[in-house]
Amino acid sequence: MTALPDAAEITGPTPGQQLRKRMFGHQGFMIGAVFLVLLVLVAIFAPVLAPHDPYAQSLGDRMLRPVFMDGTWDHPLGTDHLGRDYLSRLIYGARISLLIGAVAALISGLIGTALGVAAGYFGGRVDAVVTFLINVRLAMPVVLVALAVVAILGGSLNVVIGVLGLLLWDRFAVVMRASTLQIRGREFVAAARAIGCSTPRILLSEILPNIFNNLIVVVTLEMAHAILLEAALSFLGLGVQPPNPSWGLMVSEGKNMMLFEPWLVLIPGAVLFVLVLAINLMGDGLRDVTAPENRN
Amino acid sequence: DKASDTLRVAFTKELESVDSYFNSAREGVVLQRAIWDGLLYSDPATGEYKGNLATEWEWVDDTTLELKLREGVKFHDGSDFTADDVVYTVNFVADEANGVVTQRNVNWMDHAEKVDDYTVRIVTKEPFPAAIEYLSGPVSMYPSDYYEEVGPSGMGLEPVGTGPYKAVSVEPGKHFVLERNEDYFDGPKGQPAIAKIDVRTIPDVNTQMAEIFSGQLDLIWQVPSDQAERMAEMGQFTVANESTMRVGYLAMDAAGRSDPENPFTKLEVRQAVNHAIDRETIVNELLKGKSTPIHTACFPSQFGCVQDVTEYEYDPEKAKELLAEAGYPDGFTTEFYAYRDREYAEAIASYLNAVGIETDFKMLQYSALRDLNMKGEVPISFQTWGSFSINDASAMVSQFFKHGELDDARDDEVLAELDIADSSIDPETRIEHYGIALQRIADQAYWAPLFSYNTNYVFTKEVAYTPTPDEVLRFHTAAWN
Amino acid sequence: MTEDPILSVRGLTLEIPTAGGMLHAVRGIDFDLNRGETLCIVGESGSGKSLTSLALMSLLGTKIQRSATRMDFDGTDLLKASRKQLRHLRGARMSMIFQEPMTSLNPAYTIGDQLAETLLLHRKVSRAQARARAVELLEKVGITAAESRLSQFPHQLSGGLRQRVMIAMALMCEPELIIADEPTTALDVTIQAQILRLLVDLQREMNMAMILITHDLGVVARVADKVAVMYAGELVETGPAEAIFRQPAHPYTRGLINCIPVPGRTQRGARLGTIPGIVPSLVGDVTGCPFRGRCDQAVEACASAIPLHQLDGGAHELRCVHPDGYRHSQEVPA
Amino acid sequence: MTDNPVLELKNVSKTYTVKQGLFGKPRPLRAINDVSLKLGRGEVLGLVGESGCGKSTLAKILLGLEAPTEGQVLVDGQTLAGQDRIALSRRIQPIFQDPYSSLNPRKSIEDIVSLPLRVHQIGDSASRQKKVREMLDIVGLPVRVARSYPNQMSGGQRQRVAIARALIMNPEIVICDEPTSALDVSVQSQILNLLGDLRQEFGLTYLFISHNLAVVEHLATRVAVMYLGRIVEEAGVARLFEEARHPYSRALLESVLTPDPGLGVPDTQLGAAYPNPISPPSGCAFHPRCAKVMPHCSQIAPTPIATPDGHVECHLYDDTPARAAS
Amino acid sequence: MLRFILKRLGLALLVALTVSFISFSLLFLAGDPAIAIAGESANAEDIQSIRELYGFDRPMLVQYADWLWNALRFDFGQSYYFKLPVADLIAERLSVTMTLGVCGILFALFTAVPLGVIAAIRPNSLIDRIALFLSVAGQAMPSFWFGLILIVIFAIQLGWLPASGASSWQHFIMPTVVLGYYAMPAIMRLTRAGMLEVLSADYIRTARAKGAPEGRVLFKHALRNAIIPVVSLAAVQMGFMLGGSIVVESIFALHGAGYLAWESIGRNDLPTVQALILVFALFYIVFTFLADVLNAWLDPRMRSS
Ligand SMILES: Nc1ncnc2c1ncn2[C@@H]1O[C@H](COP(=O)(O)OP(=O)(O)OP(=O)(O)O)[C@@H](O)[C@H]1O
Ligand SMILES: Nc1ncnc2c1ncn2[C@@H]1O[C@H](COP(=O)(O)OP(=O)(O)OP(=O)(O)O)[C@@H](O)[C@H]1O
Ligand SMILES: [Mg+2]
Ligand SMILES: [Mg+2]
Repeated sequence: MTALPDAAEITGPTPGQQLRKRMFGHQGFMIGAVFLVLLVLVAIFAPVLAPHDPYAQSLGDRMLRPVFMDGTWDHPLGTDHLGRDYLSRLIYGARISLLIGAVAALISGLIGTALGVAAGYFGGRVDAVVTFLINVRLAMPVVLVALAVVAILGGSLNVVIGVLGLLLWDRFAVVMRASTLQIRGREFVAAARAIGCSTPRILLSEILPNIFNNLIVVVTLEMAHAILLEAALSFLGLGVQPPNPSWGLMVSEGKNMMLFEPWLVLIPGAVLFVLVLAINLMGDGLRDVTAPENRN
Repeated sequence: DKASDTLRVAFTKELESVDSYFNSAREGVVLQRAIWDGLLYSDPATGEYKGNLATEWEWVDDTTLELKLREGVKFHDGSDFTADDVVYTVNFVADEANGVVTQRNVNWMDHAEKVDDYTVRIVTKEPFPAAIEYLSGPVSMYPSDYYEEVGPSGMGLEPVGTGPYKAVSVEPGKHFVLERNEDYFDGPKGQPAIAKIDVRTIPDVNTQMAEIFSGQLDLIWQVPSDQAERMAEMGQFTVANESTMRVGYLAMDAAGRSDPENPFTKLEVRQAVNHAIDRETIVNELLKGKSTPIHTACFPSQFGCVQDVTEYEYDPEKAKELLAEAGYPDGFTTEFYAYRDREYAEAIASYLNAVGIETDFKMLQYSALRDLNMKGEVPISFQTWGSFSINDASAMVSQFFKHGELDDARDDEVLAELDIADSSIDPETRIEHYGIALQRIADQAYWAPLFSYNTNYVFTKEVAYTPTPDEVLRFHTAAWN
Repeated sequence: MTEDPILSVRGLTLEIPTAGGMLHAVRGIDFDLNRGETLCIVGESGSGKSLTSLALMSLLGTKIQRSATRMDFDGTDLLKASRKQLRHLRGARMSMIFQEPMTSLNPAYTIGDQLAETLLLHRKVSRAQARARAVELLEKVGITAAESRLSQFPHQLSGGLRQRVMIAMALMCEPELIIADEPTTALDVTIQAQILRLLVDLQREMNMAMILITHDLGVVARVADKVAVMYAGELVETGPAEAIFRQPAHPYTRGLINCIPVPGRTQRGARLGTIPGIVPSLVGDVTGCPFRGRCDQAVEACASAIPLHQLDGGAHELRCVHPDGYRHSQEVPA
Repeated sequence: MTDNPVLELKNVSKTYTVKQGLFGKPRPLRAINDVSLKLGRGEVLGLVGESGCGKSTLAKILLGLEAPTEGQVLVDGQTLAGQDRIALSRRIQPIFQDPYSSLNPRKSIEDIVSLPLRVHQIGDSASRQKKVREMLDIVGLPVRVARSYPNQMSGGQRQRVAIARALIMNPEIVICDEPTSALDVSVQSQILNLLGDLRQEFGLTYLFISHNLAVVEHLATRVAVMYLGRIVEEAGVARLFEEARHPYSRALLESVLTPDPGLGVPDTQLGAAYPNPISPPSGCAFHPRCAKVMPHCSQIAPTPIATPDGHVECHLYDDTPARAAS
Repeated sequence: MLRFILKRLGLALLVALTVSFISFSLLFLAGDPAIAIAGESANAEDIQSIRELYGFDRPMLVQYADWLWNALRFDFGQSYYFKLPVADLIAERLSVTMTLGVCGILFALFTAVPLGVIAAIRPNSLIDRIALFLSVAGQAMPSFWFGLILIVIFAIQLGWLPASGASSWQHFIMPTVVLGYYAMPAIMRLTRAGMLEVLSADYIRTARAKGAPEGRVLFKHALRNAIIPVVSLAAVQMGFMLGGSIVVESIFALHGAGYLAWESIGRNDLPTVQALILVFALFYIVFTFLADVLNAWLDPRMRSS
């Protein structure tokens, strides 16, 4: 009947394709992603890549210098204060940082997203309560509270992950709340309700896919945040415990000889910096490519 | 520096209170020796006891010590030192209700009595042979009127004593300035040479070193061995090393308090632990200096610390065999606690790992670990004990093996021997019974004694100082070159 | 019409580099505007109307490349004018009113400050004089209690009032040319009529030239002296309003006029005229008539260069292969 | 007038509480004020009025997206509140104003159009797919768009998708909230034609909201004029356009700018004072802008006066208050 | 406006109360404070008597109410460790932390805002890219590591600056940089984003159409609007910074509140830790409160509502 001769060709890319194209075209994102993938591979294949047992001490070979400081190839990055191979410890350390970053971001992501989406969607009292919770959380000094809790419970990987996971949900809540608020006002949500969709269905299949990009951005940023915080806690001695090769712990251990063997501090700090930088670059890139002004 | 006649020193720890009865820190002892005097004095080199605020002393009976006081001594606030001050001080600190934190140093005293203005008697609760040692160490004399007025917190902020230095400025935990006491009596400590001592708390060793490099400090101490070694190599500083009475050891839950089934209830396991650790290497590579491997549950120089006990040489194979014998052919996993010297603790844990004892490493603050310890929830831990520099075995072995809450062995036999040794006046009897107890401890491998500590003092070439083995920095013996 | 036009534009071309290639947003626009005359530029969304107006004010972003063979404002060559010269023109001799009354005023400053600023920037007057002038103009644009409005902030005014303030601001220095980019699109129909009427009255009174941009043919018909129909960056038809509405020549113009329901004229419920299809992409090379894909009069020749025809003896111009806008039987449909 | 209305509003009011500023005091805002309306089967009721007068709020109430604060909504004589919302959503479907925000950008066209079927669990996936294709064809979209996403389509195409989604459940009533005001005129005419065709083919009933009187005139059978939450005049379309009674309706009509060169811009004679819905004027809410204002207009609120084919609410047509005042 | 302030104040108090309760109950679980008080050589009876003396054997809520009541009168109890009133202890140390915090935020603002403005004026230019990279890199730099590197370079290698202490302004240079750089990226981005958004706003076009010179457009019309959110962020960052001073103070041996907090955690000095958490939280709350008020005042839309 009204079949119009519609000249418009539907040739444009789908949102997914567009996103991928922008991602691959984004310099910062790609640099970050490549580094991150490399580090993840290093973490996965640590047993294969590490030249030595990261825990094997040899008190006779303490603080051997790395190869670029007249060391030998036997210990390319030298050894630490207990004669353990620095390179191997760094490689295994990637596992700790990545694990902590990922799990802490996951936990806080779940908490923050649930709170934020609920606040944004339901508004009113729920929103008031969540906003209040966010305010309370923001008012608590993170480092201090984390230190205190770790001191109480004793430092271990699980405790550190748990504490960080329970402390870092604020940004998720804030961002998810704002995104949900924005999406909730769109007419397709009203349309879905008018069609008769249930609330869970609207939340899960109409709202969540639309705020997922923002969620991913926050996940990466919070992952970086968690990794840095773990390192800081470990540096202060109230994080991951020895002999785990946490990079923060390595900086802290190397710190004692900092004036004489600065590489002991520089190397793990630099690796930490690179990892966090990679994740941040990726998160930043994601933020760029998913930013609303880039959307069609 | 020499120009301003001020010795600038760094402390690592924030001192909670300058009042020596209300802190338990090494730094506190240092200030105590500078600001106050004890009744007696023990020569750090020879161990010989000399009169200080008292000039003569004599046991009237098993529990009564009579002392004649030095006349003409004045406190920094100008008041005279008399028997009243001794009586007040002793009675104050001996009263548990007053909450002296270093109870062990004072709780042997019952009270003091004034005989005349310059004669006092100190009455002990039980016969206490180590009394002279304590009176020349941690027990110092306070001005009665002033102390009564300001109490411990006032004393902590504006300390007043008779010592070679007076405190002119106290910022709690941060900064202390001492000035030479120009009216100091001619006692065994001698007259102080340096006019002013400026002590800053700098918690980080690196920062301390940075400051001494840049000429902001003259003397630092407790410098870790690696750094001390490097600083010695630089040639710009004097690095002096002295041993201390601090002993590092592994305490194991032989009594099964954490878990009746725990592996350390088995003798073979404890022996295996003893065999697993290479004390020599740790001492040579990590502690260095005047540290030595230790095999007894006390410091060798302490009275009664006999040395001919069973020794466990480093033998990881033997350790594994013993573990297999005990029913752990593949080893086991245990929580491993420590509260200081993470580096050493880590090295020790690594030795344990090597023979199959996997460690779940837990670094706690001292009080937290002690809390757990008292509740009996610690299977194995790396501990250290400094005996408060008291040169008597009772200060260590009796502290831990008399079924107190920190006793993880709970051996009745040991308890009986120590009871005799602690309260006997006769030196021979004491030595004999300490010997039996220590032998039993070694045989049963209740502990794995590891090594003694040492301290490095680093100071500029302008400074002349000879450290003593009791880990006490004595400002009054320091001088300019 | 013997006097020189106040604004004369020839071959105005605007190009925007984009990720996909060069966007030929505006291609070769010519028009003249005399003093006191109103030109309406009408066209669909995205046809380049706003870009054209910004180009006249030299307010385009740095990214957008402007070129033209001629762009004269009352003797000043806008193409060669220095920044300073332009600054002295803008606000003083040529003013602009924007589409969004809600966002076109700075939320941080009072109405009075913003009105006075224009005058203070261009005339050596005291603050008090500037404010007096502001009150005068506010009253002129029909704002009651003008004095008290001066200390109000934009958010305290309704959309209609804000647009009046914008108009007052544009008139502060009695400009010779006023460019209004869809000044009433965001407003309700009743307010739209009021604002338009106000603009037309003021323009007559001050004898200003005006360029009014809109996509509403109703507005065009009621306001314009001259009409320029814009499609995909080109002016496809220009001429006196009367001529354009009585005898629309370009198929696009005709299509537009047929699309809109007119009370009393189109039959209620009957099907309206339509223009099928959508606007072509202007990225990359653009040749021929951009409307040919949607045109029911298209012939093969539409793909090549399009001539400009003069109708009615000159004032009415048509850009189409057909001299009168209609395909004749001998031509082959594309 | 319809005797057997498919949709009826009885004295419906909707009050929002709004805060001014972040922490301002909450004040009531009567978006809809005691509105009664009837909508007969097959009718197109045009609803016009200026921005903020409550048109969309009324649409939301009809769609069950908002509950009225007072009054009842009857569908086929039964109250809306009592009915199952799911069941109701089969009969009333929306088309919104902004085709850019009314489609979920993350879903393919097929997902969007088939959503109502899936929600109501109608048919299996194959039959749904078939139905979607049919629907796309009906609204004039090529079937291949089924796999596309909204961002790949033009505004007009999107609005067609929205129409397809609304019609896939074979609803009786379609609520169109300014369905063309975001579109260019050339596209608007396509959509208007489509809506007209669909109405004839499926016998739909429309509530057609618009601020463009010309569009309303073209499509509607009856027109309701809204001002500040009240329907001030309701009449058959011909009647309204020939002899509007309410001064506001007249001003609206006069404001319509037909493309007639030479006529000039009309003078609507409306005051510029824009009403604030939070503190509406007393008496007749329109009186501050009314050209024919009488002294009592600011004191007494007018009541509906029946007209042959609707009602009007204006003191010009009832002389009781005037008499009472004198 | 007054209404706004009062409501905002009420909210702030409620937040403070909640934080105090959380911190109290958190540390209540921390184990036996009596042991911490008793010290290294205490025996079981000593500890029990201390427990009774300090009232640690009472129910938690009672202890909390007690604590809160005292806290309202600025009495946070005695430090277990120093045996001094916690309030005095903190008051004495706060000056260092506050100095550091103020210097840090000023450093961040004075570097980040100009950088952000320049980056926004020339988006995608070299300066913009450098600024953006600096901000990403800045956020990735562990502050403890950064601090150590600065010490190695400026205190040891070059000998220009003192490594520790707080006795002169030079002492504050490195800690200020380390503390401040962490807040920089966020402020810079917000300034940049705000400026970009404002610069593309219609009213900026209006200002240009008036013939306003570019400098006036940028600073009078744009920055004024873009700076409003930066004020809030700076306040939030300032609050975070005080909490984040722990790391910096411990590296540079500044005896401030952060360092006190770290040490007190280690010493199980609960009254001090509790009070410090509350004090840091209060700082955050006060700063954000002030920022909100300042914002409301800066933003006419809020001022007049
Ligand atoms: N800064 C820019 N960068 C890229 N493209 C732009 C820019 N400004 C405008 N365009 C594009 O140029 C074309 C013309 O835009 P313009 O704003 O002039 O349209 P318009 O006719 O005013 O439309 P409307 O009626 O929607 O206001 C559009 O396709 C638009 O997308
Ligand atoms: N959720 C809400 N909360 C508070 N007030 C609201 C809400 N929704 C609408 N309003 C107010 O109710 C009044 C009517 O709004 P509505 O959206 O119905 O107007 P409208 O006639 O559709 O306007 P437009 O033509 O602009 O779409 C307005 O003053 C609006 O501000
Ligand atoms: Mg435009
Ligand atoms: Mg609406």
